[in-house]
Amino acid sequence: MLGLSFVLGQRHKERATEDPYEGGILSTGSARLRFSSQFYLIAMLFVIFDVETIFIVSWAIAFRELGWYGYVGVMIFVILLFVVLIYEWRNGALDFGPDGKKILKAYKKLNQKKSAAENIVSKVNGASQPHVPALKNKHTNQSTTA
Amino acid sequence: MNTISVEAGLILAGILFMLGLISVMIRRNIIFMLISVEIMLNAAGLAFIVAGARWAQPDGQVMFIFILTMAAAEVSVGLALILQLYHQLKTLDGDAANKMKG
Amino acid sequence: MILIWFIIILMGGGILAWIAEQWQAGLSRWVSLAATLINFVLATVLWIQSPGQVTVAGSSWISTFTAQWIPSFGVSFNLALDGLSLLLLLLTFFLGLLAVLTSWNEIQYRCGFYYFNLLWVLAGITGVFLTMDLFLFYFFWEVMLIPMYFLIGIWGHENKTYAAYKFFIFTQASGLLMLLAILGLYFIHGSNTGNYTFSYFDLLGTALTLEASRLLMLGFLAAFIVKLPVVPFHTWLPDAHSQAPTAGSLILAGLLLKTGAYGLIRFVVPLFPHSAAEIAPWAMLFGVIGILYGAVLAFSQTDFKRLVAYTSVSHMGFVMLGVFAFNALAWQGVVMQMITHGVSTGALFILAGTLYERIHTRDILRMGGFWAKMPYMAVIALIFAMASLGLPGLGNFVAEFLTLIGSWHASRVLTVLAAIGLVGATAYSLRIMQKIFYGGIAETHGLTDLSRREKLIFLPMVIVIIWLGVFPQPVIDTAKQTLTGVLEQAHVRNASPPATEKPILSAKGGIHE
Amino acid sequence: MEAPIHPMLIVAGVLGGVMLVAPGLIWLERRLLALWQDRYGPNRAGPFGVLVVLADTLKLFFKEDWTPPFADKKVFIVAPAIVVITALLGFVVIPFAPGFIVSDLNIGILFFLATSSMGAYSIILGGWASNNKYALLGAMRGAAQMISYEVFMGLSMMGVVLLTGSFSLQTIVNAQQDLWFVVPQFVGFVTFLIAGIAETHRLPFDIPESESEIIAGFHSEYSGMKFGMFFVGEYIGIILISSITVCLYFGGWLGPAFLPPVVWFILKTFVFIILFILLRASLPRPRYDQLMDFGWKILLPVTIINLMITAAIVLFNENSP
Amino acid sequence: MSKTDFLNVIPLFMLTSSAILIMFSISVKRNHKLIYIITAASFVADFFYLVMYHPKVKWVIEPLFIFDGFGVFNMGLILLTALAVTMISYAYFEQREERKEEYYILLILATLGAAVLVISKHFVSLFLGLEILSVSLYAMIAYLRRRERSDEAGIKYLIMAAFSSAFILFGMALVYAVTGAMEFSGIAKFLSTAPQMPLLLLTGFGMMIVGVGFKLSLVPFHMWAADVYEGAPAPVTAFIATVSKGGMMALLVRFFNLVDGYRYTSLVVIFTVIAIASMLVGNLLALRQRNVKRILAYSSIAHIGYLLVAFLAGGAMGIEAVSFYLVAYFITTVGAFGILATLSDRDRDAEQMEDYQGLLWRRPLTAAILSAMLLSLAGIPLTAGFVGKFYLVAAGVNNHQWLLVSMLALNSAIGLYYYIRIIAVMFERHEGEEEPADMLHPSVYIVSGVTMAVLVALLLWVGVYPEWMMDVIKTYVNS
Repeated sequence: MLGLSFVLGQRHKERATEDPYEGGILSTGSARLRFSSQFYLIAMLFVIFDVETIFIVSWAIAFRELGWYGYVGVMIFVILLFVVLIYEWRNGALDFGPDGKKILKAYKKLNQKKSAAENIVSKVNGASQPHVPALKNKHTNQSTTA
Repeated sequence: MNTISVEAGLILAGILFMLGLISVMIRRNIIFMLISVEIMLNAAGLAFIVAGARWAQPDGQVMFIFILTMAAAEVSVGLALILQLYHQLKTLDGDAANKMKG
Repeated sequence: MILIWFIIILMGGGILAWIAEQWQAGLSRWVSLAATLINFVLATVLWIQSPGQVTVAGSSWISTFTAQWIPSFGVSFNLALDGLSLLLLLLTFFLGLLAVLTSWNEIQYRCGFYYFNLLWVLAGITGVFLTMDLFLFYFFWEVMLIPMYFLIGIWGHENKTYAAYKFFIFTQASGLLMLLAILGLYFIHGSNTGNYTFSYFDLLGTALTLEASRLLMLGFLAAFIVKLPVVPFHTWLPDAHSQAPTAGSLILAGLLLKTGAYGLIRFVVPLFPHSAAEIAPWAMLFGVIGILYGAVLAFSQTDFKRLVAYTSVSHMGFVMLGVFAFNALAWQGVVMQMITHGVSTGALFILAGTLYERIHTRDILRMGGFWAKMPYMAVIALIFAMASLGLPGLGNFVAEFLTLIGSWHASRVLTVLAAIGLVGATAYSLRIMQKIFYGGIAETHGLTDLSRREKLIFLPMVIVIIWLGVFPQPVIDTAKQTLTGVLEQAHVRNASPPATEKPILSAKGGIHE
Repeated sequence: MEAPIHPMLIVAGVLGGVMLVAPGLIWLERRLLALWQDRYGPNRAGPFGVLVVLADTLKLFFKEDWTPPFADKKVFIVAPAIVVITALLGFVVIPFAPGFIVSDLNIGILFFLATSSMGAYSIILGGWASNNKYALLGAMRGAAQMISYEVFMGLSMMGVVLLTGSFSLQTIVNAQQDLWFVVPQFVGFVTFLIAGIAETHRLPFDIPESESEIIAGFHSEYSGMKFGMFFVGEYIGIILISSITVCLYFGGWLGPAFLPPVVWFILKTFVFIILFILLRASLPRPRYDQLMDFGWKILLPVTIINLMITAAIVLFNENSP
Repeated sequence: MSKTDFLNVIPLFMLTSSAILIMFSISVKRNHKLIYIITAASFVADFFYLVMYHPKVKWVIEPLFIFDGFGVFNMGLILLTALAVTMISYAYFEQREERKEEYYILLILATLGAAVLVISKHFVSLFLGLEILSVSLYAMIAYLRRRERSDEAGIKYLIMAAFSSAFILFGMALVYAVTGAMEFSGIAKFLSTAPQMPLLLLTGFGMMIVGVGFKLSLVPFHMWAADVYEGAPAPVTAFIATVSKGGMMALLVRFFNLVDGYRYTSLVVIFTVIAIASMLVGNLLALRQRNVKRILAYSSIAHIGYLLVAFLAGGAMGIEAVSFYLVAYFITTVGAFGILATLSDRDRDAEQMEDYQGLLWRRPLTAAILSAMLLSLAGIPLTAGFVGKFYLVAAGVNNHQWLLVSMLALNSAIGLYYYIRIIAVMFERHEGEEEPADMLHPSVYIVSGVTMAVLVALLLWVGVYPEWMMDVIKTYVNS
């Protein structure tokens, strides 16, 4: 209670020097932008694991009374947690940020296909354009890492 | 601290529950509907704790932890679904999700 | 044992016919012909052998068959044959045979499945006529519906889907009421005696309070009068009959309607004699209304099959009238009516079918003067039209006459009114002849007279209808035992007052207590 | 146990102490950073530049209190308050000395966890309300980081709870008479410290506000005292984490009797505060995804394994003698 | 935990561990066929264990579970149904999602939830079972990510199910607050000593009924059913219609019988009204649908209404009737949706009436099976549905519930119309192109085909010779 009133008082001081029309950093455009769904995933992970800690916490406080019986139970629970963790790991839920190697691999695959197709086309046309794929390559690499 | 009477606790839980109920009914944004449902669940959890306190048993709290877990799982799935739906509909308006009728 | 074979042959024949069509087109016809023929022969043999037994006093049952089915419900596979059933079975197989023959060329589409349905309808009807277990009765009652539904719904005429629905829902809904009534009877009997059974013989003696008896009887009655049909519940019939393929109409008119009449005689009266007697005047009234209404509407139809359908309504009015007149004479008339109507109306439907095959219309306004082109057909049509109007010397006359004599004892006014119906019958029968075979020649393109197969169909029908008109005694004798037995029983039980002291459905508990 | 001091006094003492120490830390940090980086740091105002803090504070107070017109005003104002309030609330359960505690809750650790996770709100609300792309990005990162490390933080503390069987910090400190828990719970200590740094989003884990990537992250739009609140809040957070660490693993106020318990406590805490500053001075900032990977793939399993092994040992010791 | 305890819960463990095994195997490598086999094998093994180990012994694990005949019977039923659903899922998912493996985890977990539900005797286990079931179902319903309707259905089901869970929970809390017991037997004990039902307790029961009504999609809590049925993938729809509802129904029967709710007129009246409304509304709404899935949805509302008739009859006969009807209904529903699933293609399920036009001539066997299923739903003799309905009516008549029974009869008549309509569409003459080539190798469909054949054989067997099934039910349920 005291802490709260103390902080409230401080906020009152802030308002003493209010002056709305000046200064600051100019913001450009709307900031209501869409961000990676990866953040949602983290939120879900947190929700799941944080709730699971509740169980561990409630076990921790009474684990002496529960003894080995409870230990085995929690062990099973923890093993389940690990299974889930491994599962998520393998499924890429824990890959935060882009994985350069994967993108490169996928891109190469794509490129091979494309170049193969282009080779056919060029053979048909009787003219080869070897530099074009390389240029494209550079360009897209930039865009994926950016 | 004074002990709170069972009736008061239940009434509080009931009010929370009703609030959740009403807002599920009137909200159109799916996320808000989800939140309202969570409120209802938590109201039920509160009622359990009050009931457990009345009988001086830990059962109520145990139940509350389970409810919490379940609510968490529900939110996770719910968020994922909402995200998917948003990708397809580009809106969170519950009324937009009306492809099925009859 | 022979009884179960009747059913097995038909059902097995149906399946075989379906399969046979996969091997070779057209084979299914022969299979089903064989199946119906075997049954017909078997039934005839049984009939020829049986008169001696029938006249023996005591048991009226010629043959029985019992097997366990669902013992925990008290359901058994219980078949029994008496004179009444035997007659109806003969009719069934006779018409079944003809149905197969009439379909010979008419049905070109999915023959295998068609004959499967046809034979299963027959099997269902056979089962209905034979079974002495109420559960089994309901079971067969349903079995005959579904294939009939398909017959109408797939091979019918332009408005078939609607007609098929209507037929199915009317009969099914009323059937469910009967199921409820059966169950009610079952539980009341069970709680009274501790013996939970669906056996007809056991249930016959159930002591019922007046109210319960009324309610339960209404349940049974609902199913039967819809099937029969009695006037307010007849609306499915004109649609179903006119939209069904020829064989379908034949079976509908010739056989399905009879199951309703059979049910009245076999179940309603014996099980609830008191309530049946109570309701008799009303039932007779409705019968008469049916006679008149059917006749009037038949007269005003332009669709040939629809016309014949309404004549069925009219004829079945006589059945209703006769059954509730409660005397042996009327009942004999009813049995005769069932058989002669089956033959005569069946023949008219087949006629309609053969005409439709030739000129692709059923509208009698577009017909006329066909006598010149098709003398054979015209003669046959004349015979059955006369039969339909009740010309003496043909089967229907005997039937209607007996019925009217019988009902005279019960109600004179109604009998007179019913007799007026006969005048109506004359009018519409002559109208058939007038419009189709006399008068100005209409659209004669492609008219040919009856083929050999068609003659083969009509010939036995003509023989039968004349035979029934001239010498109906064997038929009457066959059923006599059963009918008098039922009536006596009913009178005996009516004499003793119903068990009023027991409150309705008082018995608590069920099977497990 | 000493004679109980009036709770209000304790509250006042803690609040005053913390609020005084926090700005002091700013100065301390600057000086120390300068020391380690071979430069002067603040040295003009007052002796060793001590008064620079005062000057800074005055400047913040007198600076224009600017609320961006495009921002969500209410939230924008509330956000910085939250960070200070929650951080201060954390001190409620810290025992500075026997009896010198605002409230000896029996769920002290849980209370601490609860308040510290509330801190995530200030970041996310602040970042959201600023309506600025960088701020939003920073907020999202900050929130992700904080909630992720929240999980491990709670789990790593459970080792201590297993050893003592209590959530009360006072009980925990008392249980360390013989042996500081840093010895049996070294893994727990390390993971807790890492999680703690991440919780306060200090360098090297200052992803939410990394200047070089997203200007200043979630508080890009803040200025004046509102910025000051964030700033101060961060330092209060450092003190809080340090004191909790001390309580959990380094015996709290316990120490040879030649100094009063409070002094021991403050000394130990300062060691950790200096450690924080040292870390800032010496470590580079990891990439965001590296940070998250580290948390989920290494810290989480390690904390859980630590927990299970601890429990097994405790149970074994209980049952065997 | 004693050895017997352990032996008894092995079926639950087996399900759990197979779910974990699948997760592992996905982590190693995604292999649809392997995972499918694991799933099917675990269901089969579980079922056989259940049959072998639980002849008729009753075993109680305090305070959560009770392994009595009724529970074991329902569990076995659920396992077999889940097996059938698995069987029809393979072909269905093989042609659709790129990530189809997780579906089986969810399927197993949902089955686990239902299995827990039917053996629970405590609010906690009830709640856990219910939620495991529901949460798995959310994801299963929305499993086809490409389909908007699937997501929509998932969201709707989620909101509705959470909503109903909240009701159930609040109701439970109130019951707990009044009685001080979360065990069914404890509540029953309280009720048997209490002179009359306290208002708060009645409120609690009322809220639980609301929740249960949602889960069972009873009128007036049925709004979600049609949309969810339509949006969910066909096998999942089959699962919702059978396992999910069946589990809840079994629980309802157990709870109501234990606390002897029949004593309270208010409760009985509430259920009677609900039953009648469900029958009527379900059937009437089904009449105007053009979408087969929606028709089946509304029909399932009506069917649960029918079930309530026997449920209200109570007593041994009522329970037997409910069990029998569940068996018949499960067979039929899984069969119908199985056909629907086999007919569906990559982009959409075969749910419009037009998809069935002339089916009999295109695929006679498929059409014949579907007809059999529909006839069974309509309660036509020779099928399991008939005997089931007969049993229901018998139970109702036995208990003199004439109103309910006559409503049942009336509604069966209404129901006929729409079942027959689907059949009629199948029998329509089909002109136009022949069946398009299947996208997958025909061998994929073998399993589905065999399952369908088995189901239809069961349907007929139970329909023609119900004695065996009745014996089984009696030995289990009355033990």
